[in-house]
Amino acid sequence: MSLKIDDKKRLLREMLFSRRFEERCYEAYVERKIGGFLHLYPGQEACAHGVLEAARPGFDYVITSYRDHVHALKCGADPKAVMAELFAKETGICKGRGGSMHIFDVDKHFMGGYALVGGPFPLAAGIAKALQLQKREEIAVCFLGDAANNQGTFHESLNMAALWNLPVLYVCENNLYGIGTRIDRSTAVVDQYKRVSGYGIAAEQIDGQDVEAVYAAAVKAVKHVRSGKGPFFLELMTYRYRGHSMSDSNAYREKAEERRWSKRDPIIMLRDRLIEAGKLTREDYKALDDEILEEIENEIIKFAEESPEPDVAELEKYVFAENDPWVNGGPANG
Amino acid sequence: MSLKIDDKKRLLREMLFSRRFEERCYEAYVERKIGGFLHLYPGQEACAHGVLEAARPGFDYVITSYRDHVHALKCGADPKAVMAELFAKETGICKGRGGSMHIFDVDKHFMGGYALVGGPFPLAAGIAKALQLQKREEIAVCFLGDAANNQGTFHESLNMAALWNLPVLYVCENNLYGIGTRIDRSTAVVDQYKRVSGYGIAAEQIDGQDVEAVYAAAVKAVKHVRSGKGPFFLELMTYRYRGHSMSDSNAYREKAEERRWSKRDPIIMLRDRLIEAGKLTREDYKALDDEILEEIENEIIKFAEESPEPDVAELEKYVFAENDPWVNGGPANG
Amino acid sequence: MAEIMFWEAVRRAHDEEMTNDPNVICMGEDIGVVGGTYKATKGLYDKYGPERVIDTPISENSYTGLGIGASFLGVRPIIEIMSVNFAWLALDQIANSAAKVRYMSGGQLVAPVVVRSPGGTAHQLGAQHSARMEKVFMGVAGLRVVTPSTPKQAYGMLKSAVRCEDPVFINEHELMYNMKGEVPDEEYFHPLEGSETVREGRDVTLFGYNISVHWCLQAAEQLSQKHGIEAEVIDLYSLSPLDRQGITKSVSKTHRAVVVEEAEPIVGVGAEVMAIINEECFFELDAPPMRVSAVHVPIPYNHTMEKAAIPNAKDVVAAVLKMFGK
Amino acid sequence: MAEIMFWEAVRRAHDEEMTNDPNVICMGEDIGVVGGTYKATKGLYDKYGPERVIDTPISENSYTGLGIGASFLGVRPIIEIMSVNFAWLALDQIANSAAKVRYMSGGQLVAPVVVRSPGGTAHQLGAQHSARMEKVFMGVAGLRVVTPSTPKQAYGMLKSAVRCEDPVFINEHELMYNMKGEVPDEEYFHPLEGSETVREGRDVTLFGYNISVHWCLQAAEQLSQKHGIEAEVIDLYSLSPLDRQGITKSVSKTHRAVVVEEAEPIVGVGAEVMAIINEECFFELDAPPMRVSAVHVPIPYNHTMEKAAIPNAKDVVAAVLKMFGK
Ligand SMILES: Cc1ncc(C[n+]2csc(CCOP(=O)(O)OP(=O)(O)O)c2C)c(N)n1
Ligand SMILES: Cc1ncc(C[n+]2csc(CCOP(=O)(O)OP(=O)(O)O)c2C)c(N)n1
Ligand SMILES: [Mg+2]
Ligand SMILES: [Mg+2]
Repeated sequence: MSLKIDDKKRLLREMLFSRRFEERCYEAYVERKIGGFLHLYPGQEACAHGVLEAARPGFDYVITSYRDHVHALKCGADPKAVMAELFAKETGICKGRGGSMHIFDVDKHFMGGYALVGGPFPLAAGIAKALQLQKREEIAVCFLGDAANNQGTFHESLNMAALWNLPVLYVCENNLYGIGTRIDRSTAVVDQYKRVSGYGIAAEQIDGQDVEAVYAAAVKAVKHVRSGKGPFFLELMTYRYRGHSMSDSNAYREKAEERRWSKRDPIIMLRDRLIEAGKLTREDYKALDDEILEEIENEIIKFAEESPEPDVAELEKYVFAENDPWVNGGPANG
Repeated sequence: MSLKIDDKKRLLREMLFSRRFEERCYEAYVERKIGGFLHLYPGQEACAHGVLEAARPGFDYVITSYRDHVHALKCGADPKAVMAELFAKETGICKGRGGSMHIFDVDKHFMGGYALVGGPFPLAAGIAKALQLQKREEIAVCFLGDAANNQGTFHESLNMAALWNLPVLYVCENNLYGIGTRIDRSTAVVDQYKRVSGYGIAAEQIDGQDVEAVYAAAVKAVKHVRSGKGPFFLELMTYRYRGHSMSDSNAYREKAEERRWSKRDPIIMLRDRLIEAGKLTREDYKALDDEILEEIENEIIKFAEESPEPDVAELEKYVFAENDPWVNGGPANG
Repeated sequence: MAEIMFWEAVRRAHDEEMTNDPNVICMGEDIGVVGGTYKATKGLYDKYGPERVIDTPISENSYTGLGIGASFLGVRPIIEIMSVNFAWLALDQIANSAAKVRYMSGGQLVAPVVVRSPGGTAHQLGAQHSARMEKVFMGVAGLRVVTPSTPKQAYGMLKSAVRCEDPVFINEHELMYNMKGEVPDEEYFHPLEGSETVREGRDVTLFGYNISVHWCLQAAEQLSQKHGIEAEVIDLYSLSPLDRQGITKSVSKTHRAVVVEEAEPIVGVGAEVMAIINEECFFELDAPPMRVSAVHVPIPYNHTMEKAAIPNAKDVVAAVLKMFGK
Repeated sequence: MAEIMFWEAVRRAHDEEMTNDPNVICMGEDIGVVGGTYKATKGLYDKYGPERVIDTPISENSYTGLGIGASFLGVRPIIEIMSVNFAWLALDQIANSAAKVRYMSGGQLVAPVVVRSPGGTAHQLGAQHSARMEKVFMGVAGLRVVTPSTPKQAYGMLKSAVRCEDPVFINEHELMYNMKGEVPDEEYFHPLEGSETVREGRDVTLFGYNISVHWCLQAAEQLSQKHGIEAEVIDLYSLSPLDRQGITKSVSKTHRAVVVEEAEPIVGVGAEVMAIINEECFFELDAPPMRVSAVHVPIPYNHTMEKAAIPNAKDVVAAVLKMFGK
């Protein structure tokens, strides 16, 4: 299964948009418009985009970690609402309560970003359990990092997913590091796709910088899962360009390694292929980029900046359901 | 490496002693001399005995679950003190504080029985870490059940053990059930030795009813671990004759399965081999059994019965160290 | 109104809710084929099948997390954790996922999951199987904590908890599953907030919950018969939120309070109730409020010591007499 | 006596104890090559090597358990849990293994392990990264819980904790690592029990611990200057066991008490201190004791709301003024 030219062009735009969105977040953080922890995605764009291009964003259920903006956007979350969330505004996608690590768009079936490493493994299996029970066509897609695989929940959840044949696609974005710890310093078996043989789960390792390769592998993986064959584990070899979060200087990585990876930029690779194929010019690309930058600045940032903060009087809202009759013994008693 | 005749005879005696000890516990429980949860070992004797025959009991460090009496005895724990513990007496090996699930004999390097399934996996790795750091010759041996392997600590601990090349032998006593749940109903990959390939740990699956086979495999495994080659995982296929604990009726198991396994009794198998080889007569065996039964009754049970209970005034002893100077800022301040 | 056992009441609630709503499932270790360690799910496996009555691997954190994830899509899981001691392993998913997801998603996502588990000291189960953990759950914002003291409550609370949109932890007790009590024949939903006055009195209020309600009632009986002291007994069946109003009302009437808990005192229910009394009705007090709690030790195996570690009705009587200077 | 930062004090304690005893090791996520998220182990990896300064996988329960197991053989692990929020995952090993092993082995086996972790609400880290968990640890019998409020305490407590035979949990705070304070040049061991009067006063006692000690001190300053109220400030650096005597002594002197905690009130330090006051010196009170605590919500990301959720010095002043009817 390969992508049509129009799809490739759209993908290029989406990936570039993701890149510029994240870079603008970086600036906004430096300007102190964004607080808390901020984990950016540049370098890894082909992962979320390639996989979800093969799944059905907005239909299939997606869940991930704190590095979650781009996954949310790909599912269809409004970038204005995501940026407003980062700016802690009431118009934010989580009304300013969540922040960067906790983007949710339940309407778009983006089931959230979670800050506890390993937390989404069982949640994804649970979503898949619900889909199976309700005999639905959707699947669950769980994106997590390589270092997360050392958490006990990986083992426990993948065992259950396999045992019960749950429709869940686990995507490991292997960027070789968990914060400052290189994978071979935390993990006995570094090829993550090999680790799932202990659960009898089908698995594959793919170049995570080549969005077309990711897409092709994901098409197969999604088909496997959707057709009732049980879970699939996709390992994508990738790299994050920036530090783990804004407070990380990346000092533990060798510059040569960084340079090597920067030569395999997922956006540039796709762009150059389109140019080589005569489907895009450098000028087209420049225009696209300008258009994106303008949209981000004039629409998205502006919206986020101008939106109001939440009302402090509502501090205790959203802790519990409001007026749930069952709290008082049912509607008959309420 | 095979066992000498004298060793086989000693092993026979030890296994038979374990069997009778456990059966007597059963009776004492029915008589309400023993309380709490009681998990018995009959059927699995070749596991603890075979493995620890190959290791150095009292020297190597052993840790296990709640099904722990026999492991303690094999390490050299005084059966009188173990029985007194079950009788909740001050002369008990843990002064009546521990009970059946928590037998400890630290002098004999038996580091305890633990009631949380999966709890000993990291503790064993930690003991091994200490041995490695202190450049000692001892190894750690961790006995756990098959169902325990679904706990996250299995995954987390085996990864660390492999990553740091720790001297620990993990022994999985695969009796096919976790309480009433048959292994294929809880575990996607039922051959447990296959699951550790995700950590790059050497592993083997062995008939756990044949003590000589267990011994032979354990000799190799112990050698591997002691020689600095890192952890080893030994899976022993075995069966428990009784229910999971005293409150379990075993209703979930098929009688045919039980019968099949009873034909491969580890004690009878060893006995018959010795008889066939002309090294033992049926009369010898009968005499041995009588001697054991008498020892258990007249020495062990008697001791346990006649021992005093702990003094209730000491309820708060053993919570913290007594007179630890560092609590007050060091000996200079104390 | 039939007299049934506590476990039967829990089982009946499961059964009715599963019949009522195909999205209700139950899961836990040995709850299916075996029917549950305390029989709370007996027969349901045969009736509803393995897709809805799920024997889980021994993976507390993840099967709890799995239930939570399923609840995001409208499934209503009733998760049994065989013993509250094993809940230490599942706290991450309960506290970090279930309890926080509504808040951090700005109200978009809810986790209507029920976690049931027996806590408490039973018969000589030893240090690792005797925890009382209600205080740990109570500290978690976004989680409801209830604890039934009777089969009727056990039945009605589980039914309400299954339907409630919030995550609910139900703290049961190993020693209570065979307790008998009347349960309405018709369907009944018990409130998840509030408290219940189970005995009226004018001289002192005894606050209990779960098993300690029974100690309070026994003590009240003795106090009345032997000492002429009329104790009011309040059942704090909702531990989070606690019924500040109910607590205040009773203390304002009796002017004396003793909180009785099976758990160790440190940062426990007793402390919290005393704090509430201090905050709400300090000047109503005729005597310092007291708490009757466990000794702060890991629970010993020896039966005599175990009993000494845990309070009982006698200790309640003694505390009240002391309060009255008798 | 040099002024150093909190993280430097913690680092120095590590360094000295590792030099002093080859059995002292430290472990945690990113504590080695990176030197620790808050620099508490900076430079130690190069100095002591990977065998003793161990970067762990993200496996909180098991690396904590591994440290506990090593401590059985005389190793003295200092385990850093990067954020107390991740300690939810490690509670099983801390509560079930470390805290209980001495008791259930009848005194044979001890787990002299130190677990350090920053708890508390920092700057907009959101619901899953803002927990205050001291109350959870305090509830566990067999575990010591201390919490330093100054670099000196951080230094001296870690040193005592490493040498103490009991498992110790040290509750630090993300916002305090860059706080400066004097630390003795010579070696110093801080007690693991007791409390410290950090300001003398006669009118009211403010109880704080960790970061809230500083709010108490600021409040005391304002109360003195603007309102003529002389507050005594007690630093409850030992949370388990709490210093009943110290609490009683001060309240018996000032006759008024306010407990200040960053955490939510429910079953927390404030409740426990109030309970102790009720039990020990109720009749000394001139006014109901109060607590100043967080709002019982998951912590929101928005900065204004976050601040509203957490108390500060102003809230302490307001509480005291209310107590005095001003
Ligand atoms: C339970 C838990 N432990 C530790 C952390 C701290 N932490 C946040 S991200 C991270 C590294 C995760 O690495 P990986 O899974 O590879 O994802 P990546 O950040 O590379 O995308 C760590 C240790 C956490 N958030 N949660
Ligand atoms: C953390 C935890 N979860 C659940 C239990 C209850 N439990 C005790 S033993 C057991 C089954 C263990 O099976 P396995 O590991 O195969 O050991 P076996 O009993 O067969 O020797 C279970 C579920 C427990 N003690 N601890
Ligand atoms: Mg990574
Ligand atoms: Mg088993």
